[in-house]
Amino acid sequence: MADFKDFTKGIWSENPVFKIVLGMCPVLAVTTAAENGVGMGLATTFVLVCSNIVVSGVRTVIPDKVRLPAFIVIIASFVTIVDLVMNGFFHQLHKVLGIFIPLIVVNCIILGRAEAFASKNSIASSALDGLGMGVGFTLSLVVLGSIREALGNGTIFGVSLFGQGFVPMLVMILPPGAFVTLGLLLGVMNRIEQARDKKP
Amino acid sequence: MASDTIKTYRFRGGVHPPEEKLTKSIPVRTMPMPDKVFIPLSQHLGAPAKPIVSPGDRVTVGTKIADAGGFVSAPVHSSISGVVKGIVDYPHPAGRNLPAVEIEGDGTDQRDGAVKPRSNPMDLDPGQIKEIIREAGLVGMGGATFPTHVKLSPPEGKPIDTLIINGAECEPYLTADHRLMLDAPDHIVTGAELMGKILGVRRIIIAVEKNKMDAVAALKKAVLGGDTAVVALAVKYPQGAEKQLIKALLDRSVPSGGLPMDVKVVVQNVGTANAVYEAVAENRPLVSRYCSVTGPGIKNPANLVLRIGTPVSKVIEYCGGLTQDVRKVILGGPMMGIAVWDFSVPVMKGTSGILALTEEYLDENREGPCLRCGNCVRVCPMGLTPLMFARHTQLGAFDRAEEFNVMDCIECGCCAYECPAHIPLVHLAKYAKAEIQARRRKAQG
Amino acid sequence: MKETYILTTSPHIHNAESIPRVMYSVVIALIPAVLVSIYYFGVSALIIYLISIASCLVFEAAAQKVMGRPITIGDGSIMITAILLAMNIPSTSPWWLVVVGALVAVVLGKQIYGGLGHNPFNPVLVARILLLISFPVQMTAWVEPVPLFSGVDSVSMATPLGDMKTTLMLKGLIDTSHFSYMDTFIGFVGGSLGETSVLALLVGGIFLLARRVITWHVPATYIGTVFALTGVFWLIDPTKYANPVFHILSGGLMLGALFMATDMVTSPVYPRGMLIFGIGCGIITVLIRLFGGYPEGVAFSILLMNAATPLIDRYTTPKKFGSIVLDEAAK
Amino acid sequence: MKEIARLILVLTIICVVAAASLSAIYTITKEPIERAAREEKLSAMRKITPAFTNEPDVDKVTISLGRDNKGNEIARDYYIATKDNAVVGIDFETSSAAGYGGTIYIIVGVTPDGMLTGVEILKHSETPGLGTKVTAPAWLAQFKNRDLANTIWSVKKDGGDIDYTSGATISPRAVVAAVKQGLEDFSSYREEIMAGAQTFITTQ
Repeated sequence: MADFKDFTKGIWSENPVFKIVLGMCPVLAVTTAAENGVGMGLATTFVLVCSNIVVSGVRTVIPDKVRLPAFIVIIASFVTIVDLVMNGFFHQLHKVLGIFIPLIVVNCIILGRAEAFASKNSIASSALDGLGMGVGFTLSLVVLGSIREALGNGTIFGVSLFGQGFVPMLVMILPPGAFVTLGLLLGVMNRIEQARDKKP
Repeated sequence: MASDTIKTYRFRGGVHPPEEKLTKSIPVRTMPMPDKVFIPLSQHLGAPAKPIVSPGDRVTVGTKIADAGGFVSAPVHSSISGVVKGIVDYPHPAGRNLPAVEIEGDGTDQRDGAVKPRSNPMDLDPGQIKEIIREAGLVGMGGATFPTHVKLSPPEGKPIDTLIINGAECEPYLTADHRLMLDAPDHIVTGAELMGKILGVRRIIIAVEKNKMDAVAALKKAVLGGDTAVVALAVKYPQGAEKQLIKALLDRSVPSGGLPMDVKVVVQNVGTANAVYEAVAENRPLVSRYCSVTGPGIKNPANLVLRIGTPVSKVIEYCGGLTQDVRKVILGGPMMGIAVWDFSVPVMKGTSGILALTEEYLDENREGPCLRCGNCVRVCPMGLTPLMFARHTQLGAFDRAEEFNVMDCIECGCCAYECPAHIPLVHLAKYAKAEIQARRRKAQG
Repeated sequence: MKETYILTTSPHIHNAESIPRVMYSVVIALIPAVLVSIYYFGVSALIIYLISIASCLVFEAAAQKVMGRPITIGDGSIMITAILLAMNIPSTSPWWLVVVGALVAVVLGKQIYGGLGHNPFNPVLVARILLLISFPVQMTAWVEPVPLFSGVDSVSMATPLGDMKTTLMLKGLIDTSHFSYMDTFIGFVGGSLGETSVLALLVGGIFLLARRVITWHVPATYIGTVFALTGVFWLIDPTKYANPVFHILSGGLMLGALFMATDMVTSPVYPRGMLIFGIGCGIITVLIRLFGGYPEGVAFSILLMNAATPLIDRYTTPKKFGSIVLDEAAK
Repeated sequence: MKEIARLILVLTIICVVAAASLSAIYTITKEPIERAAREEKLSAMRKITPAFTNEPDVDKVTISLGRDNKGNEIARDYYIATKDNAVVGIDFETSSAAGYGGTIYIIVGVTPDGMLTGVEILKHSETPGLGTKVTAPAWLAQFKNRDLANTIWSVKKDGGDIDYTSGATISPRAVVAAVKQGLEDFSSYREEIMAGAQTFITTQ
């Protein structure tokens, strides 16, 4: 049965970015600003929830041998839908996220959850799992994007943080900054886990 | 062949530690007979000797008290006259207790009645000489303690064309070989010729480092002719290591994993040559040896003739004891010797020196991270990469350490001597070698 | 007599070398260049050195504390990092630029990987590149050197390499006629603090060679390759490519070749590997200088070759004794 | 055989369902997408042109600027902005491949006399924070009221009139060169363009 844990695990204990380390392509590429992280995260969440629901719904009728092609068709359809809808109704955001929207198709998180969770669990659980994973993914992107935007551009969600004297550290919004920030966040995350494991 | 026509070559690597030959001008004294000796049954590479005496047996100097425990083994003789007290587990330089024959001296220094000098040793045939050497319990006296007769028995199809007598004494501090070469050059030359006869070689090279030109002169005087040459070598550690010595004298490289006989050479220490003379000409088994008792921590450094089995504590006592700040006592030289903490360990056939080092020589707790400076690679006479096998050994990856040829390491200590990070490279090499050998044995079942 | 005796394996003696001795040798070797830079760039240079040293020490100690390692700020390695970092930035740098650089060098460049001996990249160059990308304006705000106490205000000025690149871009030709070889040799030229005086750097480099802290392999092949390659291009078209002497004297080549490409931790261990490393650095430097977007390529080239170091080491491991038998006995 | 048939059937159904839903979504979003794209361009035009009342992206004059080195015709659309039966401005797109991160696409607005009314960057891949300074409204504003005659068309570092942010010279150079080229093209074909523009006034 659906369990609240299916939702919460995606946020910390099985966080798709910092724990499972999946979908690194969008994580590294789009997090130049917090806003981009929100957009990419929500788009991914939408696809995740939808594909999880559908995959879970059809899991009993799909033969094992065509499992993967079937999942990919389902996922690709939802991604295309997101692409079209975003392009039509959120044009500015679509311009920024550009190439990464179609790339959600190959984001391993989506296929990973379809394969590892939705194809084995009930529709309700799968929906919660997709939502949890999506939220975890979104939060990770926002954290990463906020740090990079703050240091690299002096703003968060476009709001200036430090005033005139601040000289932004450009490298943070360039590709190397993505790797460095992700690495440091992973280190911090592991450190917290270690400290936690020691306590009890 | 005149000695100065021999060309010498360079071997790769090596270091120049300070020579510190404190005792080089001190003539040898004979230490008075100790009242008790503990003669270990394992004083050589190979199988331990088997005791052939029982408690209460009377022995004289030179009485055989244990017989060879196999082909690669050597008999052991009593170094004093007295009564066998028993076969006891006794501290051994290897770091644990091992069987030793305890003999209580009677103070008479009585010699074995059967021991009579031979008038014409060179007339014996090679087989006889080799048998005498075996019976006399001779082992390599440079420190490696490989049974001499085994080294003098190359297998069929391994012809030998050169015998090298090693008087390099490249270890800092040690002067026992130096004094021996000054005291008994003619014995060394005769001993070398006897061994040459066994091996059927015409060419004999006696090699001495250039810092002992007086010994070179003495040896040259003693050489009467024939194809025996005395060569002065550059001063560089480890000039006296077999493979490096062969490279320096003959420009031949002993193949990896091979022995000197693979390049038609046998190497023997000057002390061994002297012992061969004593065994064959004077019919005296190996019961005593030259030994340097030296180092900043010894009150009265000296070169001594010591009886095998004398506890080191007695020797130190005889030399005035240790100074206040001694922190390390070593059997052998500072580069390859073994540190001991229990001074009751006995002097053995391979004990070329007793060295006491003080506080300032300590190298404790200074280990740092490897800087990859490459000094260890530069000085390694075996062309190895100590930093690599050390790293893999630290990580427990012994198969990787083996790929970096740790098994070729001769443990000369050059790398650890030079390492600015003070990484115990030799220790790690020894550890890896032991571990790899244990695994090989396991794999063989 | 002490009750305890030490039982360690042989060897029982050690030469006088130690990590601090090696490190402080490098520090001593850097002193001439430091003095020259203070003379030409004045008090602001001195302040940059002091900020750099202070912040590097603080970050090193803090990082080691946080990561639970022994604090080893006394071993001298951090002093090298601090001085070289200051040498790699212009004299006009604001204080925060130095602090950010120190943070990057010490934490991102060194401690993250496990501290001294474990960093794959030269920490100072990691910092230099990160600063250059992040703060291109501040990192290229070079001023004309003004000898100390001369009372003249310094004016901004491009480096010889930057000047050449701009001229080439605008006019399609280069112009090195106003370039004084002697000025560059002694350090009377625009540039980062420590890279300008070829003479002072050479003095330090020779000291390190004599002390056997570095070997000739990397500097000789590096500078030699730059000389040869730029020479070839110069012979092809002297109106577009500057002559090799200009290339050797200008930019950070001397500083890089003598003090940063020779960093033992991040360069190959074996002599054959060092030769490859030096040649690689030289080729990349020339390519960037002549065809790249940046006027100078020393830092990039050394970092790129740092990345190749493990591979170079693997293929240049020396042959062990007895593995090649080439002598009469074997025949 | 039976199994294969089942596999084919399942996949077919999934694909059909997917295709059907996609075409439905496509139909729904087609119009908003087009509107958004057009709106984007129009909003740029509004920024760089005096107020107009027509639809300049419809009222356009296409001029052939010759052939490129592959022999293909280069055509450029000149969008005519009108108000009260008068041409208030002409917009056109231009580009420079000399940007630091690739081609910079620019839209330029001029008066019928060839004086700049504004410049906007449409698309670029310059270094964020450095080359991207060329998209800053303050920087772009300096182009207003310049023409070929009253301005030396290069950045100040190269002896021209155009300010630039110190540290970044490549992107401003590219923009300046593209704008200058656009102005030159406009002045060469001005007669033709203005002739075409008249048609939009008279037809209204």
